[in-house]
Amino acid sequence: MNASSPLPTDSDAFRTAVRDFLSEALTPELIRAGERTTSVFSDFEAGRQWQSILHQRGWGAPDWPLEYGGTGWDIQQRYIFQEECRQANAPTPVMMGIQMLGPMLMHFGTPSQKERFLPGIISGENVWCQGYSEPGSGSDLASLKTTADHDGDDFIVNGTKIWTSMAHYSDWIFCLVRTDKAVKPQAGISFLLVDMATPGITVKPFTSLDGEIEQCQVFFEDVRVPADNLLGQENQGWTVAKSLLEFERGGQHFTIDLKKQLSKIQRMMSTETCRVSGDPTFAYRVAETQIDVMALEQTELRIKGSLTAGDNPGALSSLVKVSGTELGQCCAELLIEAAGQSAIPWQSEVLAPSYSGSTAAASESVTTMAEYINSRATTIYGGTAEIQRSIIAKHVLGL
Amino acid sequence: MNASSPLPTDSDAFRTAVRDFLSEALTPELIRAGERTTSVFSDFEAGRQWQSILHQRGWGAPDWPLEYGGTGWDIQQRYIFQEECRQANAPTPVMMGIQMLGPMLMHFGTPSQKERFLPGIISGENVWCQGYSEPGSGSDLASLKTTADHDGDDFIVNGTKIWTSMAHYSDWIFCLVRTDKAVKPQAGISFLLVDMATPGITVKPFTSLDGEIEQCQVFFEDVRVPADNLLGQENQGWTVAKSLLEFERGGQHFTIDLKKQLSKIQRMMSTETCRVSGDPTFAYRVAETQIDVMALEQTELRIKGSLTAGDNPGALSSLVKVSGTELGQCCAELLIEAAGQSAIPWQSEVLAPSYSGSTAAASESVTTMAEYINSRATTIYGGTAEIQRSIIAKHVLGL
Amino acid sequence: MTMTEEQTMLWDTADRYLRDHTDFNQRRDQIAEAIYNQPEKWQAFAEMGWLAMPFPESLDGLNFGLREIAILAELCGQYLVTEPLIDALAVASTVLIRSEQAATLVPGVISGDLIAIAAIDEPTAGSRLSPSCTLSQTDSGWRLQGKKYWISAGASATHFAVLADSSNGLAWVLVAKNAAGLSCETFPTHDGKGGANCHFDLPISDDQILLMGDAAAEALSAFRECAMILSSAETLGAAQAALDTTVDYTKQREQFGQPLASFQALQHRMANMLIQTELTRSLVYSACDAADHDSPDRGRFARAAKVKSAAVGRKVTQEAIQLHGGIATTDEYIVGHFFKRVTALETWVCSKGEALQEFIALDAKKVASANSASRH
Amino acid sequence: MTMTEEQTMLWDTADRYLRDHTDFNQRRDQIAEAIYNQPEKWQAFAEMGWLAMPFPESLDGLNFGLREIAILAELCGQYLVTEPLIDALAVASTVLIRSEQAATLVPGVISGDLIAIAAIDEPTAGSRLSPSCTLSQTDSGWRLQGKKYWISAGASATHFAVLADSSNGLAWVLVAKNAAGLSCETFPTHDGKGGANCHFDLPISDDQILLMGDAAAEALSAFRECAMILSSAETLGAAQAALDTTVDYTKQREQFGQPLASFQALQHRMANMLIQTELTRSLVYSACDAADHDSPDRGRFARAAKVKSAAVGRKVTQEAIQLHGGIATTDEYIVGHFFKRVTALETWVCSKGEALQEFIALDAKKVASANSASRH
Repeated sequence: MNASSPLPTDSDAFRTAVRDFLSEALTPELIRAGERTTSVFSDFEAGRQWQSILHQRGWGAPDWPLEYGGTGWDIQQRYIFQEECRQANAPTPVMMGIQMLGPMLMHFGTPSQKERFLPGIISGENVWCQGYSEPGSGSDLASLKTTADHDGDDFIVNGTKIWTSMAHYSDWIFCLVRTDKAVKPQAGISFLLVDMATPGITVKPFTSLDGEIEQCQVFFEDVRVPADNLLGQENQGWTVAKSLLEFERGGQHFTIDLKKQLSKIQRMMSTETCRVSGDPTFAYRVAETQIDVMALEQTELRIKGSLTAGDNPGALSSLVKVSGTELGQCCAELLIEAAGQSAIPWQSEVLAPSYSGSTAAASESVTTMAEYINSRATTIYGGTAEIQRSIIAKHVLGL
Repeated sequence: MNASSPLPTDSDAFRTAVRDFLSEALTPELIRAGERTTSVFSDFEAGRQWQSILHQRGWGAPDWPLEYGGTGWDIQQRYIFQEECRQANAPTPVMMGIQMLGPMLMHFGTPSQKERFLPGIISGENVWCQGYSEPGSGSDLASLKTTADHDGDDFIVNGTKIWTSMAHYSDWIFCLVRTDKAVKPQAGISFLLVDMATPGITVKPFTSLDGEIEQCQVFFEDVRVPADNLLGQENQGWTVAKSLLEFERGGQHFTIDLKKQLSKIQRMMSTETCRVSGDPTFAYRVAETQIDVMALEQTELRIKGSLTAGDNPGALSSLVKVSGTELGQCCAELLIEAAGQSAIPWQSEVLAPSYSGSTAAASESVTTMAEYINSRATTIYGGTAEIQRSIIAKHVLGL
Repeated sequence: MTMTEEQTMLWDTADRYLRDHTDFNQRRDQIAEAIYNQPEKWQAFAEMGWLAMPFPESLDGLNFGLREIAILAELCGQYLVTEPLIDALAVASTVLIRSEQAATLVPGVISGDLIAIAAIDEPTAGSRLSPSCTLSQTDSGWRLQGKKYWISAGASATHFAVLADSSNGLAWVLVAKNAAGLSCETFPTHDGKGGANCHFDLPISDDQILLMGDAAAEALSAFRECAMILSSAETLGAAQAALDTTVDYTKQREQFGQPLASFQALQHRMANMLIQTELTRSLVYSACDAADHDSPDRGRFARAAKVKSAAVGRKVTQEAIQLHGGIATTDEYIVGHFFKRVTALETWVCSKGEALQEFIALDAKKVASANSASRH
Repeated sequence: MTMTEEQTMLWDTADRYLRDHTDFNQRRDQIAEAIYNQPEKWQAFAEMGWLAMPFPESLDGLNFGLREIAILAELCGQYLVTEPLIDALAVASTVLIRSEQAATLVPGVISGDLIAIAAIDEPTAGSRLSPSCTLSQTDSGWRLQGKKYWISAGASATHFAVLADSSNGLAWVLVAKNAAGLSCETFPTHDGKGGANCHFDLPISDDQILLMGDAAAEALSAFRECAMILSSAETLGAAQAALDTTVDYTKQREQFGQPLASFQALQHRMANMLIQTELTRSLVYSACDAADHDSPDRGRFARAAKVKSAAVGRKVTQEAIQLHGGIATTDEYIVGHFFKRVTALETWVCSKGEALQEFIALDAKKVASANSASRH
């Protein structure tokens, strides 16, 4: 991993173009949806609307290849685009289809599967959720029990999936199911695409710790799925999913959000009413976090560099996910301390993009408590911090 | 563990008496030996001399019962005694005989063993070392391989012990040996007392990281040990040793030294030439460490309270050892930062109690680097921090 | 050094009552309906004498120390009590008790009818120690003007004890929640206590002025110390409960064919949680004792307990969530609620950062006085 | 974004040379004999061009950037080089090069004959930034008076570059180690570099005065930045080597019937060591690039690298010892020596605390200028 890491060189013209587009396209309500985002996802409807606007502009999936509707931007441009969207407080749509399923469809899908599913994903018309975890299978994913049995040209699916983000809004679910119980766990898993409208599917939403609903449990009772909806070979689902997990980990730019949070902390520190404004240790902790974020940013750039060079960034992705999420938690802690008592009100209604009234919490702290609470989940979902560390131990250190 | 913890109530008269004795008995050379102590042990000869002085005063082993030469002091008084000794910079003798072997001899020894060994221990005439660890058996002590085979009325010992502190100065060694290879590891171990002058024993001292010699490897080649020197029943050595480990952990007052280190740090912080004197974060880190030391001190008092009440403090001892050693490392870090560049000289000769010349290091930092280096060993010897945490997990949390 | 018999009895009784009268799902429902203080529970607290604990016998109190009140606070943490117990007792035992109106007010506190909650935080540039809320003399008498925000348990208050600035220095003013001229917005909070934001602009009669000047400042200092200790005790109870929940869960939950509790990395982390929780316990109890014995170190101990408990409460409840995994991120599972309560306690009345700064100041004083003593 | 071909070649050559010419036991013996700079090694460094790297071609230098010199520094950390490589290059490339005497002095540096080491620390109330050591004008010319202590690698110096205070502001003065009027005590150090304490009281000729006033201050600033980056790079190399050693050891060493490397708690700690080492690597290389490209952020990056590497170097080498156990506490085993070297690097020229304070100051400036820019 001895790669040198030049500093980012901004492409100013590109940035200006993006910025101009954003200032035209973003309505006040969309911006409020972006501002009042307390987790990975913004308000669902605002997110869907924004995805449709992006798609119309041709920017629906900048990471995709041109042939499937991508933008043809280089890595640097995609980074700038993401950065500008966050800076402008654009809402974040539900991205499982674009970020996760899309690349796998392109790689493993049949021509007709690609034709059938990719357009709906990029346009935002079809929202997808991910059905991996089960109540008994969290970190130990390979032990999953949901079955898909052959019945003529169909599969019959029975079982349940949990921690299925946004399932209650989703049109489709991509899931891992067991198609062979006789072989060892990973070898008997297949990858299925299932229409959420199929009879036999029920969705039970969970209220999260912050009071909002994002996670669901999905129940399958004799759900009939056409064999055409199998992605990849039967019993090869683990291979498909593994490449997805790799992609999920490699594709994240944590430092865009981290730098935004740090700016907010610095802004708050410099206001007179802030409880921590006179506390030198707070300033030092912010500085140490800043330095850690700089280190992560340079590491992201190193990885991007090796992607450009065609190398496999490998388990550096696990490193970025662990550091990125833990630094996010660190920023959330600094924010909650800066907000102090002013963050205690819990008013769900003010998170709606349509809400423009006053808030019981201080205006800069409306989302602080929910963000702090939700930050704890970031080291759990998408492969826990423990799993990431085990991956590093095994694949990088060879332990 | 819901015990209430009153603050210590000093017995002023007792303290004064101890203080008076110390100011009379401690020579400048003994005090220098105390001041220039960089690990658990002071200069060996100074320590032996001090033990002899204490013994003459009747204070050779305050923790022992009266009948064996103890002082009859209560726990509070023993704490004060220890505190005053440290404050006055009395040297620390080699204490394995008094702190570890003594109590076990009292508990498991035959009358003739007690009569034969205890007087030499308390007077400091016979210095003992501990032979537990072996090159292949560190944390996994029960896997030890040194054998003791019957030969008439004797045992013949073969094998090697490692990390044997002060073996090169010791007259005797108490060790764990394997007397039965057929049973499961812990069941075939016996506890032997061995005269270091016996033919077949060789001692190879190690230079420690700080350049001093304290640790040794001891080799046994057909070493003949009378069966009379067996402590406890044959093959019951593990039981004897276990109670020893318990005793070692329960008997420590870490906060006496920790408070002394903190005072030194605060003294250094308030001098103009100190690199960290103007750094508010350093002051905060010192304060947080102080608070942790207060918490540990109150925990030590809770344990002392439950000892007085006759309860078994159990695994709280592991807690104290983990916290005490890790806080000691924390203080050593603060000291090394306060000393800054002034601690880099490495002059072994200045550590001798007879040395009264100038030093290349700043006078207050002469021992700082060695103390910092040696602090790293405190979470390794006597049961690593990992072993202590596993004990807590198993015996307190029932995991 | 174990608990006294009286303390053990108090613990056992309170533990039994709270266990029998706590239902996690019911608690969630109540909070959803904005019920933060159940009248029958509060009445039971009164009947068991909990609301009488800090007061002298002359006022029909039980004359208990902080060590005993801290037992209740610890159990409040363990059982996630939303009733304003520590909130009301902290104010009553330090502010109301010092006022000339004590004989009139305390009986109401003991009976459960008077729930006075401290209103100290402000949205403007004033601080909790030097308020911008003013009590001023007008031609027609006193007038209280200003804002007090983010009052934890404010939704359960019958009255507010308002910290204001006056020409005589600090003042504590008692205002009924339904008083004309007080506009009070209540809101839910993530810890289930329910809060309030208040705008005051109303006339104040002499008997509403509890304390003024030095006496008010002294009461503020006592109130803060009491709040630091009680918040530490409640944090301790919540941390211990979060640890216990985690230990139970990891023993049952299997992954990779074995219980989570058998994974060494998790074992060591739970060992750390225990170590830190026990160290905190020692400091919290000692802080109570120091206050009850009026030790010269009482201020240092209160702040040490606050600093340590805030750090440990945060860390332990965060770890509890992490070691549980997904289930802990839902509102339907208890462990995250310990985390949310501990988070609220972190900033209640005095933050960890403030306590640490005050600890350093007190320590410098102590070192200075020790030095000057040794020079004589 | 991988290393350039030239950089890879440099790395490989240096790596091969150091591997072939490093023997851990020999190193210990030499240190015991107070040999910190082996003449034949130093000569080899010179012949390989390492001592010529930072200088312009006009002075027969190789005109390399910090990124290349950092490769050597990293390898010095990995191979525990005691020769004064980074010490000499840092001074020569920032102080000597700026002086009018550069053309005379640099050839000596390149040939290996002149080893000038910075003397900046003082035992008295002066600081490294505002010395109490004075260069004053007397009737008979200049005179240097004062003490410089704890000079790392001072034992290997042929000359000292002394930072002094003069009536014209700061001054850098070059003094031969054997000069009359310089009393120099050398001593061993735990990291094997060998140090010196110096008392100066001697006349100084004009050609010994390298820089004065603003130019001297500018050189000090450049020297410090260079030292921060090179100490970070060497720390990185030592941390990586300590990690590698630990991984190898835990794979071989068995306890409880299985390799240490199979214990999950230890695996996760080694994963943390890797994560932190890689994050540090990114910052160190970026700090080099920022300096080599004269980026406006170069000062911030240098301090960030110093802060991060000091924290990570300490933590990683401490963990390396802990995960080894007893064997790591002996001087006969290599891993503790990485720890000792990293400890010495922590305070060399600029401590972590100082770097952090300076980072905050630079950051405040950056925020202020960004704000003022956005107002226009």
